[in-house]
Amino acid sequence: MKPLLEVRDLRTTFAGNPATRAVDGVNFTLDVGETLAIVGESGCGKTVTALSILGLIDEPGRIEPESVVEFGGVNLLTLEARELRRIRGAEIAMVFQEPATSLNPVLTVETQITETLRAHRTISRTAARARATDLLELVRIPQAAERLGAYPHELSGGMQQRVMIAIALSCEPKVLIADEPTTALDVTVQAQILELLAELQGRLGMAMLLISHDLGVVAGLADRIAVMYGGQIIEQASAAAIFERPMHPYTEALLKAVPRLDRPVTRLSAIAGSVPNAATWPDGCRFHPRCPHAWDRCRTSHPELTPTAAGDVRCWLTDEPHRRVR
Amino acid sequence: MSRTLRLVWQDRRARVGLALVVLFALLAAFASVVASHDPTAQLDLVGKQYQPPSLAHPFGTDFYSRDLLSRVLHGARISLSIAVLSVAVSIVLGTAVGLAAGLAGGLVDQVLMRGVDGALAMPRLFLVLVVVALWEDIGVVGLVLILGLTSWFDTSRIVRAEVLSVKSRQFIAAARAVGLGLRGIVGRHLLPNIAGPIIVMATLGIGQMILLEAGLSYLGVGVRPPTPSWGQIIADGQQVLRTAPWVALFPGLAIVVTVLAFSLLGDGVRRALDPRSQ
Amino acid sequence: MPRICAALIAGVLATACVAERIAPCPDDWCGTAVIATPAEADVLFPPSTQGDIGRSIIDLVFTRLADLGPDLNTVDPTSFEPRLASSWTREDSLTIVFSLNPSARWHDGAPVTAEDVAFTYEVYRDSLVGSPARPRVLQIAGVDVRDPHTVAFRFPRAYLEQLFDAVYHMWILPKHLLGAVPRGELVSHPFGRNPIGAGPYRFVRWRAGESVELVADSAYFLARPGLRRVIWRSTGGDMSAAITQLFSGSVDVLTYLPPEAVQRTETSDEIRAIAYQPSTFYSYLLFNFRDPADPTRPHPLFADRALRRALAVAVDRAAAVRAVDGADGIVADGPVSPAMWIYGAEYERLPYDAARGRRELTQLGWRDSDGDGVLDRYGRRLSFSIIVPETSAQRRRFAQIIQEQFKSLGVEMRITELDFNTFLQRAETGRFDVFYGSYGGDPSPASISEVWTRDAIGGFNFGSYVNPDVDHAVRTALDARDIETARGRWTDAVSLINGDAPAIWISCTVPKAGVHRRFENVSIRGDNLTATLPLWRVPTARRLPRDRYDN
Amino acid sequence: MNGQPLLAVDRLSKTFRSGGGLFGRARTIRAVHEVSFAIARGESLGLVGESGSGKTTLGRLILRLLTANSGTVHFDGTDVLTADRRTLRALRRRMQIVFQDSAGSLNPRMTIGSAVREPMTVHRLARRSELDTRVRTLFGEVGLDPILVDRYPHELSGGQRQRVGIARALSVEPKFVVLDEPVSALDVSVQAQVLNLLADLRERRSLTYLFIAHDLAVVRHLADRVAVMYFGKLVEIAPTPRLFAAPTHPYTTTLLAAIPVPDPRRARQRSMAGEPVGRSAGPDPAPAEPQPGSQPADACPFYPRCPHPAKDERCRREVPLLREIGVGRLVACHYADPSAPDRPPA
Amino acid sequence: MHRFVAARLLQAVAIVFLVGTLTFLLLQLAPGDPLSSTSSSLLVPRTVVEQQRRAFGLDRPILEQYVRYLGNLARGDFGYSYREHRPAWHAIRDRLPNTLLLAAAALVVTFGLGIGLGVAQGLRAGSRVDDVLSLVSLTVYSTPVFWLGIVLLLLFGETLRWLPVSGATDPVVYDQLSLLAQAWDRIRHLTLPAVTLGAIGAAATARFQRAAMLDVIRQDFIRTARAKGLAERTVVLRHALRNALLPVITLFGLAFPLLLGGTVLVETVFAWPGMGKLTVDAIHGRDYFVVTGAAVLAAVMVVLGNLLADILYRVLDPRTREAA
Repeated sequence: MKPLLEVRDLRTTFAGNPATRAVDGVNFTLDVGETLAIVGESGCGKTVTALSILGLIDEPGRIEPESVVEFGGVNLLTLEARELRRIRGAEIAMVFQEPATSLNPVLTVETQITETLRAHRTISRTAARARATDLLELVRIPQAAERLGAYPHELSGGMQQRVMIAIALSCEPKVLIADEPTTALDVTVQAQILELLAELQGRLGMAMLLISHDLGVVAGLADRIAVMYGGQIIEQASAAAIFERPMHPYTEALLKAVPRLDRPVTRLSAIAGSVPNAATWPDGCRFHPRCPHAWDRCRTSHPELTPTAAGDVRCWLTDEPHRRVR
Repeated sequence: MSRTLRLVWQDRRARVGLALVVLFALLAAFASVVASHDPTAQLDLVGKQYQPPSLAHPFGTDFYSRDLLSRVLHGARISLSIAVLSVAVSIVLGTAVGLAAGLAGGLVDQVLMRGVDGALAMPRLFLVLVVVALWEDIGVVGLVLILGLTSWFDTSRIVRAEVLSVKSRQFIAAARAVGLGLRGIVGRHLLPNIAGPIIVMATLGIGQMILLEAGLSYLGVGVRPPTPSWGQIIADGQQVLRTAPWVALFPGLAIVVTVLAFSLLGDGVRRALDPRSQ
Repeated sequence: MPRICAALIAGVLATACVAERIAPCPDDWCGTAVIATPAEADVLFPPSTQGDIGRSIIDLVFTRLADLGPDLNTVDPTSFEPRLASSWTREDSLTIVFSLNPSARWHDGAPVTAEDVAFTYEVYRDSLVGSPARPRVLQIAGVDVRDPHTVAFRFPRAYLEQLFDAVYHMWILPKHLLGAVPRGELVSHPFGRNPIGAGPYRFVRWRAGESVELVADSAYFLARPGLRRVIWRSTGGDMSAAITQLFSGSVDVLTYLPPEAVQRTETSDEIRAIAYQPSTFYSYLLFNFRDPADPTRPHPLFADRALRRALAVAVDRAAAVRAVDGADGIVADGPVSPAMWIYGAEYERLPYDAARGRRELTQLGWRDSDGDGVLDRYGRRLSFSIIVPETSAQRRRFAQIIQEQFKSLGVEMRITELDFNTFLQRAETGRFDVFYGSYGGDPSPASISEVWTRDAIGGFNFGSYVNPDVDHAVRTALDARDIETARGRWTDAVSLINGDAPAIWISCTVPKAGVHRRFENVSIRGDNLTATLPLWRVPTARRLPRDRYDN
Repeated sequence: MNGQPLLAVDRLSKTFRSGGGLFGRARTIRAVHEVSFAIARGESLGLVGESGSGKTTLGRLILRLLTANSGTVHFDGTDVLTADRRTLRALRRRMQIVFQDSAGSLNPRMTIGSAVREPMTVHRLARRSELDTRVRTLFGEVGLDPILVDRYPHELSGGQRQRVGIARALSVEPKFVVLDEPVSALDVSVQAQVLNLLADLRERRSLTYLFIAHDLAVVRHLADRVAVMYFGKLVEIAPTPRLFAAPTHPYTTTLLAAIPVPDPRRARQRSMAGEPVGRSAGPDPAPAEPQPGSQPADACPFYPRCPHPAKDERCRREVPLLREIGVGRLVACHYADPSAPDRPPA
Repeated sequence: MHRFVAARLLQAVAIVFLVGTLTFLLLQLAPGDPLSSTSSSLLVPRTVVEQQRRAFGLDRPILEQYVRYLGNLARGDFGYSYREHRPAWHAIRDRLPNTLLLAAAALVVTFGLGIGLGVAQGLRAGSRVDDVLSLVSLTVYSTPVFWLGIVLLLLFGETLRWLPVSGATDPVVYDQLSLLAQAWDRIRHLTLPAVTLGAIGAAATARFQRAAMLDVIRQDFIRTARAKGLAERTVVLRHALRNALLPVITLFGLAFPLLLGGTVLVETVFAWPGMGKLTVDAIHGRDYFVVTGAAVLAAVMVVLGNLLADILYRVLDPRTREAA
């Protein structure tokens, strides 16, 4: 069966001096009802990947012409603006990181929900209003009818994010892209939102692309996980495999660096150096300056994402496993 | 700061502005060398009244048979000095008041800012006009002082806002935490971080001041003759716009180009300081 | 959007049509004059009105007992023209009796009576009203009502200009409208902005800051005015804007044309320049005889008669006048204006002789010892300042030219342009070296006594000039009973003044107004733009649309 | 170590006024309300709370970067809040702070070398000739390449900037450092570096820490004891292992339960097991500003969200006070179980 | 909201009082007085002047005059115009409507043109059109307002003769016209001064609006709007413009003093019978109470403008509304 959404060779660059290749050849697929998590640290290109899918890259950014985002057999990147708009919000919806800034401060919750409905469906004002109330109830906002008249600043951060989710769900999309949906929220709220997302996805049967920097956040939700580093996917596998047997040294180090409640207090194993800059990706393997296993080959030649039994990995260690330092 | 300068220089429009400003400043500074005539010399009252532009007098001559090119060049000196000096006065005052209000806060802030509100409620031209028109023979120094003393209100407001914003930033708290005193915080941390907006205000303010001085001269209360300021030359040419348009044309163009240059430069500096506003 | 455009265009066309619908003027009595003025009238209450504009309006709305003839002769009784008074007789050397025209009516229909004349006299002499004409009116001892149409003026002494003083300074006011108003409130009474007179034109409206409109009084008891309407339109102080409007045809008359614009009329099909004949003005650089820093002491420079004379002869006034006033410029030759009947008499004048001036300065010990280009003597530089009113373009120009002339002589004259009020205040308090004055309006030589005598100190003798011989000559001239004696005394006085050089007289050039060529029978009397305006008319063939508007 | 604590905070309160001018009406917000605790020499106290709980304000109050409304702070026996200028200056040599926002806490117009040098100049800690050496030494100590001294903050990465902040705080050789969310803005890989660095420094220099964080997992690595703040008040203080093993206050429980575990099996297990992940139908935690009038002043602040089975009318009418329920354990809940076993950490 | 308005009104009264006092003192401290020379010639003898000075109380101490003036002002009496020989309020009243008309028309030009241009530029930032428009607006912004007026006057008034160049009405025909034609006459007279006065403001507004638009267009919620699949028109008009107008509203408050200052020059160029010209004439003529009255009224207009801007801001920006 063909996947619901397929991203092939996605490259997004930003003009400037020097130009930056924020996303540099990303491939993945998303099946119906599946949750794929893209995980990575700041500047790895995960958000730009999400935005590129719906062509939401602004000047001076540019999606390279050979990139393909196939949805329902159509390459979204070659669609006319009007046709693309029919997909946005209706077939593929998005939830963003900062609900406080992602909602228009001068419009009421009702306007912001119903305008999506009215943009994609032929629906009367009253019906749209009723549907908006239903949606607010769906995302568990108490006194939904009253909240319709509220402005975003009158809601707490968690409520705002629920409104964002309600907007995203208004046209029952096939794909929900959630870009760091809980990063700006407190932990207790984060837990609620994550639970809500999980529940809604199950109920509505939509596929979800979950983007996060936090392995803990995706652990409970994702079926598959893609780890990004330096604008590329460096490892992709089922959630269980990633957490149990990380293949890429970066994934491995990342898991060790997270302080965890479920493990005894030990010294954290840090990754040396700092996150690379999109303007100046290192030559060879992009992780090599921070990699404890790196040897000459890593410095000079760039590894490809290679399928293995457990998943795909972009590392020369798959060729020469003996090089792994113990 | 050097980064800012580099950014300003990379901005094409700011570069044009800067070049023009420097050019006018040089012309003003060396007016007596560049100009072929004494700006007040009446060359030939009967034979050379209102000569249209020619090789001998590229900008023509005026009623008194004076060489207009020389007058415009010397006018640059007067107009620019008045503008620069009065802006200096207003910036110093505005910064002082803005700092005081922003740092002290509370009642001091309230009183100062309500006073500034009051002053801003009075059209600036009106305020200057009352003072300049009524006081006899105030001279260039007086004019500079009056222009400066009546134009610092905006500056003080903006400086106050900047102070409040910088004051709340963590590096100020950090400086306090390491035991730095008020003077050190203002001098080392606050001022360097609000210098940018102040420079922008000063640059744009010079242009506006040139316009204000010209407006006053047009109303007959600016610089008094025979001292040639641009506004005053225009006011002179005002009488003969139809028959000898060049008298008012060239100083007018000089004003437009100069103010434009300062605006381009000011905008450039602003862009350099705030890359978001590209 | 297109619908809105269409509606807009339709509306514009409709209104344009309305605007062009002109009512024919009744009786073929047409003509509208739009007069451009730089400023606005102050008030239209004759005893208080001071500006030229206000005076030009009240001269049409109100009327005097009699008026001067076109030559402005103030001493020849035959040159006076009847107005409200149809005739007058001299009963004795101290009394003149006027017979009022019985058909004279106020614009509200009430007849003009002798009571009105007596009332007017009382108003003008009342200190609560504070009329500028009051000192002149005080020359009259009293006004007696003989009968409703006869009124007698009594004088305390016999002198030549009794008739002039009796008729010229007062426009007759309606007692039946103003008699009950307390004197102190007359000036601010609404009448001053809505006047009712007995003159050739009725007041219609005053749009503040914009225009004053008069319409001819069809019941005027003398000859019917030639133009139906007169409108004063304020064009602001911007001379070039006013000139633009004149030449673009939106106004008919501009009260003053600078020489550049006069030149332009020569090639214009629409506008011509009409001179104010004869001129009642002269301008002068007045020396201060007192030290501005300490008025009890003489002025360090100008107390010296020889220095004043040296400076006076050194100024090439002819060249300056030519440059400023154009080819028609007239150099003033003493404290007299061309309108005065003594103008051009055989009084002494100082010649122009720059070499002589230079020589005299050297003889007085002024040398440039430090080579700074300015003469000096005993460590004092020959440097002084002149105060000039910024409102007068003409005086500003003269000052700058004379400054350059002095400069070539080694004399430094700094120009201080002042706001008019400040200028006047500095003059009144003697805080100046040189004052650039202008005197005018009054065609009588009696005005000399108001500036150049000891009695005028504290008045208009700002420079504190005193010469007992001048005072004596002026006194005898004022008291003279025949024209020849008076002329002789005035000539003596002017000669003495000229010899002392208390001032450098500059220009008494005849000013010119710009007037549309369609008006016929146009002349302008030196003392008032509108004195002869009732005679102007527009020939049928040359009427413009605005001439046909009825009111 | 003598018996006296290094830092003693007693009934410290801070109210903010917002809005209002000469004529307007001001609103007041209680940010910190009657907070008392002490930190022993060499101890590291973790202070945990969600946004708006007042934890950052509390940190600033202790250093007198903000003026408290009431209460006292004693540092090594010296009253901080009433100290005169000289004493305060001397205190600031011994108490330092590292901020969360490493970009904002460094003057963008100053090189990082001068930023580290400045405190030493202010306190005249070194001769001019020695300054450079000392800056380099400090750089080395916090793991910064001394080559970077002449760089500006914007030229560095977040982790490097945070090291500069630490170097600056250490430059005056303090005894006590407030760490105000020092790693929350950092990437995971860098966060671990900085946490390790802070642990090393504490050991090497025998520092006392007040470690402020919103992330309990992070606190666990660096704190001997943990204090939990909610709504301007302390709701629980306990030694770290015991707090994690057996939280007593329902808020602490909620907080612990909400922390995502980077392990798919456990994560699923937890949500299946119906642990109190926070009722998704329940309202969000109170916003940063208490809504005036939305809550009676004499109620337990956690009452509206409290999942405790025993919660009742008393919680609505009576504010629970912090009370001792075990050795070194204090809790502000009417129904916290004092007999909860002190289990060793899992 | 009521409380807010009340507080602001109180503040406004204080500001107006401040301006009145400042003007009064400035005028009193200046040399000369209204009667030292009410005329353009030297005809009034000094004894007469002294007498009138006493009659008007100008010989009294400044403080006494000030207190009396305040007392009168509180009763709505603006004092006496020495030049027009009538209550100063009447002199002002006759000109006020003209200035309000001019200011209103100029405001329409300022904000209509300015916002339109600014939005257009903001949406095409960096394009050639944007560059050219930026330069044009900057040039207009750098032009002395009176100079611009003169240029327009020469071009449209004299050379092309399309529009009248002086006054607010055509005094020759105005009173004979139908109401509609009178309105048309007024519009024709209003055009040049309003465009002159408005053009400078429009240039400033366009620059401001462009920046505001650029700022908003980068915001997250614009990305949200696009991600919802809204039409570009909706994104720009409903989402971007409504937010980008907010900073411009502040400009609306600031525009008033600028505008009133500009009226002084523009009214002089076009002989517009308004307060600006009255004020200049009154300053030169030492017509104290007219100057003070005009200053007080100008201040009233400015504070009302600010108040209006603030209220507008509160209406348009829900964030600034008081929490219910």
